[in-house]
Amino acid sequence: MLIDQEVVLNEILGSADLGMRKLVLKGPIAQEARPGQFVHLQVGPTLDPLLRRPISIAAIDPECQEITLLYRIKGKGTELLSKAGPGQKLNLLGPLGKGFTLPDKGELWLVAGGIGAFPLHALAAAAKKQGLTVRLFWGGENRSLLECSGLAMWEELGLPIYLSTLDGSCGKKGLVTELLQEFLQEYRQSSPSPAAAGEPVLQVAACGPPGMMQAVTVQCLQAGWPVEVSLEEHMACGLGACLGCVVTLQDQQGQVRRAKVCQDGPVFRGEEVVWNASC
Amino acid sequence: MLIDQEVVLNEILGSADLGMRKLVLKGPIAQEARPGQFVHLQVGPTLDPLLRRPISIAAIDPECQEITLLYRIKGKGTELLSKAGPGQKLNLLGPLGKGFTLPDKGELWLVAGGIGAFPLHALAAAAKKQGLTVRLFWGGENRSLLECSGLAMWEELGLPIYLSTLDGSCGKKGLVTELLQEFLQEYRQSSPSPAAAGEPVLQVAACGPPGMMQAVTVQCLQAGWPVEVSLEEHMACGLGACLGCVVTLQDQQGQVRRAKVCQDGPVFRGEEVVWNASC
Amino acid sequence: MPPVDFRTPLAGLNLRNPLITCSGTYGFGEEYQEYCPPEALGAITVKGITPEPRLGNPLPRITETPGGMLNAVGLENPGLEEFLCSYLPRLQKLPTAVIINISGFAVEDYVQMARALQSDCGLAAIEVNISCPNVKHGGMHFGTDPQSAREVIAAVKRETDLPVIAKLSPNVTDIVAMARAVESGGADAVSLINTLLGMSIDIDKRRPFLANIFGGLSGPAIRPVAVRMVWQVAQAVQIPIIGMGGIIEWQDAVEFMLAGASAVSIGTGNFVNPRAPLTILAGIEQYCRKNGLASSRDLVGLAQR
Amino acid sequence: MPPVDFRTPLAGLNLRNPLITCSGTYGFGEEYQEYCPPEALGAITVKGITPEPRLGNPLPRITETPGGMLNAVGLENPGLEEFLCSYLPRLQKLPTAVIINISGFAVEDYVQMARALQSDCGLAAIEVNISCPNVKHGGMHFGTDPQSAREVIAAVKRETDLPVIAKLSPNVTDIVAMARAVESGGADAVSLINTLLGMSIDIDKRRPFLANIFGGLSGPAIRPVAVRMVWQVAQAVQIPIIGMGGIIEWQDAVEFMLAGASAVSIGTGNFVNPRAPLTILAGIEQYCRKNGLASSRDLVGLAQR
Ligand SMILES: Cc1cc2nc3c(=O)[nH]c(=O)nc-3n(C[C@H](O)[C@H](O)[C@H](O)COP(=O)(O)OP(=O)(O)OC[C@H]3O[C@@H](n4cnc5c(N)ncnc54)[C@H](O)[C@@H]3O)c2cc1C
Ligand SMILES: Cc1cc2nc3c(=O)[nH]c(=O)nc-3n(C[C@H](O)[C@H](O)[C@H](O)COP(=O)(O)OP(=O)(O)OC[C@H]3O[C@@H](n4cnc5c(N)ncnc54)[C@H](O)[C@@H]3O)c2cc1C
Ligand SMILES: Cc1cc2nc3c(=O)[nH]c(=O)nc-3n(C[C@H](O)[C@H](O)[C@H](O)COP(=O)(O)O)c2cc1C
Ligand SMILES: Cc1cc2nc3c(=O)[nH]c(=O)nc-3n(C[C@H](O)[C@H](O)[C@H](O)COP(=O)(O)O)c2cc1C
Ligand code: FES
Ligand code: FES
Repeated sequence: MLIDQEVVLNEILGSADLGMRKLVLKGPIAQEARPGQFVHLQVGPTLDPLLRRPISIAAIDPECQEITLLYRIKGKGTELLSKAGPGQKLNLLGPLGKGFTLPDKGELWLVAGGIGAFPLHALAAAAKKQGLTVRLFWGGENRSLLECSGLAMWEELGLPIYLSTLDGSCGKKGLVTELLQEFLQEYRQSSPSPAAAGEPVLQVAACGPPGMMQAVTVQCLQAGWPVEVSLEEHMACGLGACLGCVVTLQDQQGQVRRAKVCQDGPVFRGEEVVWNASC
Repeated sequence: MLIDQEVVLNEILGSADLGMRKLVLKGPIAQEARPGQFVHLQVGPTLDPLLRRPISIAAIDPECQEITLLYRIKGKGTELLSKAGPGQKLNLLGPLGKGFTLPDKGELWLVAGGIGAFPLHALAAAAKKQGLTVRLFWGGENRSLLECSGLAMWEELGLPIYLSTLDGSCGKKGLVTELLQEFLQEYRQSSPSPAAAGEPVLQVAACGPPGMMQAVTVQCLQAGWPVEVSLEEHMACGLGACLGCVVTLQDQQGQVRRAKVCQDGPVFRGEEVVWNASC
Repeated sequence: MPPVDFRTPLAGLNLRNPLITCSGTYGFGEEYQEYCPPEALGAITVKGITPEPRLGNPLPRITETPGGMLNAVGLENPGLEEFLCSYLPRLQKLPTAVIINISGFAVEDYVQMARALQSDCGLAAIEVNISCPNVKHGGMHFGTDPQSAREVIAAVKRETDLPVIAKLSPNVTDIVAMARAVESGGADAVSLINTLLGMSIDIDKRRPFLANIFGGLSGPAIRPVAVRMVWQVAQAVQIPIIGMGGIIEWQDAVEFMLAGASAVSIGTGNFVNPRAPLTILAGIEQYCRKNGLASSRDLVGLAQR
Repeated sequence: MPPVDFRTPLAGLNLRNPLITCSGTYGFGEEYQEYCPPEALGAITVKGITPEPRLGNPLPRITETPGGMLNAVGLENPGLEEFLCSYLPRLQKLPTAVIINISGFAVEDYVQMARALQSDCGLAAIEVNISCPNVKHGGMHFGTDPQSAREVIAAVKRETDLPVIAKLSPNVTDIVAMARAVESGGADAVSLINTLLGMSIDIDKRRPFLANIFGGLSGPAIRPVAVRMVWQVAQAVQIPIIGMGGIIEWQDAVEFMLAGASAVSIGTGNFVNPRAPLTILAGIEQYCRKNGLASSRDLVGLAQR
């Protein structure tokens, strides 16, 4: 839908210097939104910036008619967005895109790189509600980045969280993919092989830098578990009309085609994505 | 100077529907400003609108370091300006231009058309301080326009105010120039002729629509009193560099030349202005 | 007060109203269904079609600029055959005029497509894009040389019985010469303007922002150039003008019509406000009312008089 | 850490730094004294001078557009003689390179002015404006026809021993051809770009906003076109480029230098922020530091490699 929704709060997340913000908006979009979808936001009243800004939906509360967006101030658009105070109306287009697929049973592992955790938060909440076993593997530069990216919100969900940081300031020192690898091996021993188990008992959803998502995809495919990734591209229309946000996909036959991140995504099956496509 | 000054208040003047605003700014410009000068305001943080907006200084309070601007919401620039709340900083360039000349004795008559009263208010206050006899002749469409354009502020100055409105809703029904004409004739009888009095005992300052200022100029010149007018033109630089705001002047010999409203004005001697210049 | 008459005769078509959507900004008519359905518009123009399917340019393809945006989509499209099989059937059902936009890299490309596009296939008109600046090779020169522009249009006219609209590039010294050329080539109307060729550089990566280096500049930033070209061309040719370039608000559309455009087309504006064309139509109605004009046709070229 | 080396050799001049002000936007060097004094700049360019004094166009002369502005000042200036008598003496005293910008409506105009402008008169260079689009008659065509552009530049070169900078119009199909033409005509440098020809209409008055109808579009709106032209020309000519067109922030200036501009010139940016050139210089210094570049010269054309 295209609608003005009221800002409930737009506050600093963690310490100010990292420029992370939590934005809660009230309105009917909360009824429709599904995990992995995003909204296309008009950040200001003038022609500068001209285009809308896509932001993932990090939490959905249909009862209170509230959606929560977590964002990092990157440039002038998000800078302007951070100035929007409670009571002010923002024009939203959404919810847009196809979200994550929510398995009806089994385990769901979430793998996040940095602020890639934002869209996964809504998925985690939904999966818990569904009674799935959910784990979060989350890697970042250091403790403060994770803390400022909503770690507290995750802890509220009360699910197992495994952290890694490059500087070891919290969790395991190193990459989140290393963390994931250990657990995948462990899991392989402890539980039925993908082959044995008819339908997959474990699914993975990842969001983060492209390189990280590619690595996670490879890991999961090797282990035999299905993986979904949430992609980012520069967007104009958000509706599949401008072809600005395409990603290159290939089918089993290696036949390549374009898909639109805004409309066909932002969530795709890891194996169909052609990472760093040359064309 | 070029400086960020804090908004003390930015409130509706009179009834909201006329879109008149009173903006008080705190800062050192109050020390330098003289009646008739203006400031060139950055109305927003982005590139839209791109250019600054010129607004006259309507009141100067060096003690409190405050200047007061009165403005009418005309388009997107002033619309955006009206959103600036107390505490917010606005970037100002000014005070700019040459103000009105303040006679050291005698009478000063102010003739205003509509919101042309804005710049005259600062002049009236200074002239009263100087001990001059000051009168205001103010014409507008109707009562509500005058009330919403700061009539109350004028009354605080406690000087004789003569109003005219097109619909007769307050003061004399008709044009302010008709009002002025009566007083000029009266004054002629009651007081020494301009010729007799060595230096002029009466000076006139006018601001309003060009046609009105032209008429006032003619009236005063016929009566033999010096008159100053405050002009408006679209401005880019405000400093005399872009030549966007020129006015055509002519000397006694009828020799025409251009002058810059921003730098050489906005106040000019009525007789030197070439009204509706063809070139 | 009677409703404002929006009917817009244009190049033999009878449009419901003067609002059109720009090629490449409104997809194939389905994408905006929820916000601004094709039925509400005078016409829609589909994404540029080429003889063969194209994957288009690598990413990034778009970036924002002050008051505008750059795009280098590179004519990604399903190709003519696929368009006719998979897209046209649904488009035919629309109660709105559908304009196909065709692009090519040789006169033969245009001719081949024109041959397959006739009035019986359910399309309203062919917009010939001789100006899409995004494709590195060719394309550009048709749009910048009057003689070849004339030839392409004439060749297309020979092959089809559909009205032919020539879409001109603003990246020329003399837009009037281009307009006269396509008029003499038989064009039934001109679309003004396509994007200005531009680029921007990512100062962190220290390389061009777009993978294609160059892109087409669109949006409000280019409106003064577009209005100027509509004004100049309106004085020079007899055929109607479809005005486009940075129309966001209804005031912008009125500006184009006062300059001489018989219809206006919304492009980047759709991205800013998916309902833009409807908002603009309502605004034009208000404006006509306020100014006592019975028809939006009365606006056309009014500022020229 | 040593300070960043800003020295900028250009067309035989040795500029203190790569910051210049655009003709017509910085007056005659006095207007901005309080905010951005000439002494702080690499060079200043004065308002366009013609052989005879000109009153310029009627009002309104300027209007705002999205991310830009239109101007139709019409070359108001005191004329060459008055400039030499009343303005030059003070300009000569400035410790900064002063570039005179000359405009004409016939080759003779340029020749006549060039003859009076020699290195002994205290000016640093002549910028030949063959492109000011504001003057209804003539002017335009020098800037849009390579052959006549070449002739004007060659004629000026013959008459003066001052470095000659050719200022090109962006209103052309092929900016590279224009740049090559003036290079072959002997130009020591090129300035890119002048304003794009545009217009806007006052929908309340239903007539063109500017008294001159057409005006020159400047400001951030045109930056993508300017950067593109600098990029193209940098690949085609040997002479240095002065980049201009919508530079407001230091990032914009860096963008031009990365594209291939040896120096940058600030125009409309002065109106937005009277201290813009100083702010930009500081920003460039930061950027060089951050990227470990010893000199601002190292930025030139970096994105081309
Ligand atoms: C589907 C999707 C979901 C997203 N979810 C989130 C989120 O939940 N939280 C969050 O902080 N960010 C999210 N982003 C990234 C966010 O859209 C950008 O950070 C934001 O648009 C930057 O705008 P800006 O004006 O501040 O930065 P600028 O760099 O000034 O933006 C300039 C232009 O580039 C575009 N742009 C810049 N970075 C990105 C990017 N990474 N992805 C897409 N476009 C970009 C902007 O939209 C704008 O058009 C998401 C992006 C996508 C595509
Ligand atoms: C010396 C001077 C003093 C002024 N003092 C006052 C004052 O005290 N109170 C007040 O309400 N207004 C004053 N004005 C007029 C005020 O500057 C304009 O109303 C304002 O710029 C309109 O901006 P906008 O974006 O709201 O309107 P828009 O019409 O959207 O503005 C578009 C462009 O036109 C320019 N413009 C529009 N109208 C005018 C105008 N009348 N004069 C100059 N430029 C204009 C704007 O600056 C802008 O560049 C003064 C103008 C001048 C030149
Ligand atoms: C993303 C995008 C894709 C475009 N694709 C095409 C195209 O395929 N064919 C064409 O003739 N014009 C194309 N254009 C140009 C537009 O149709 C239009 O002429 C131009 O954008 C100016 O209008 P605007 O400023 O309102 O967008 C495209 C423009 C954009 C922004
Ligand atoms: C008000 C104004 C006056 C100008 N006068 C001249 C001029 O006299 N001669 C000239 O060569 N260019 C003139 N220009 C063009 C500028 O020098 C510059 O090339 C152009 O504005 C692009 O730069 P900008 O976008 O930074 O302003 C003028 C521009 C403006 C805005
Ligand atoms: S943003 Fe336009 S197609 Fe995805
Ligand atoms: S506004 Fe630039 S000269 Fe007056």
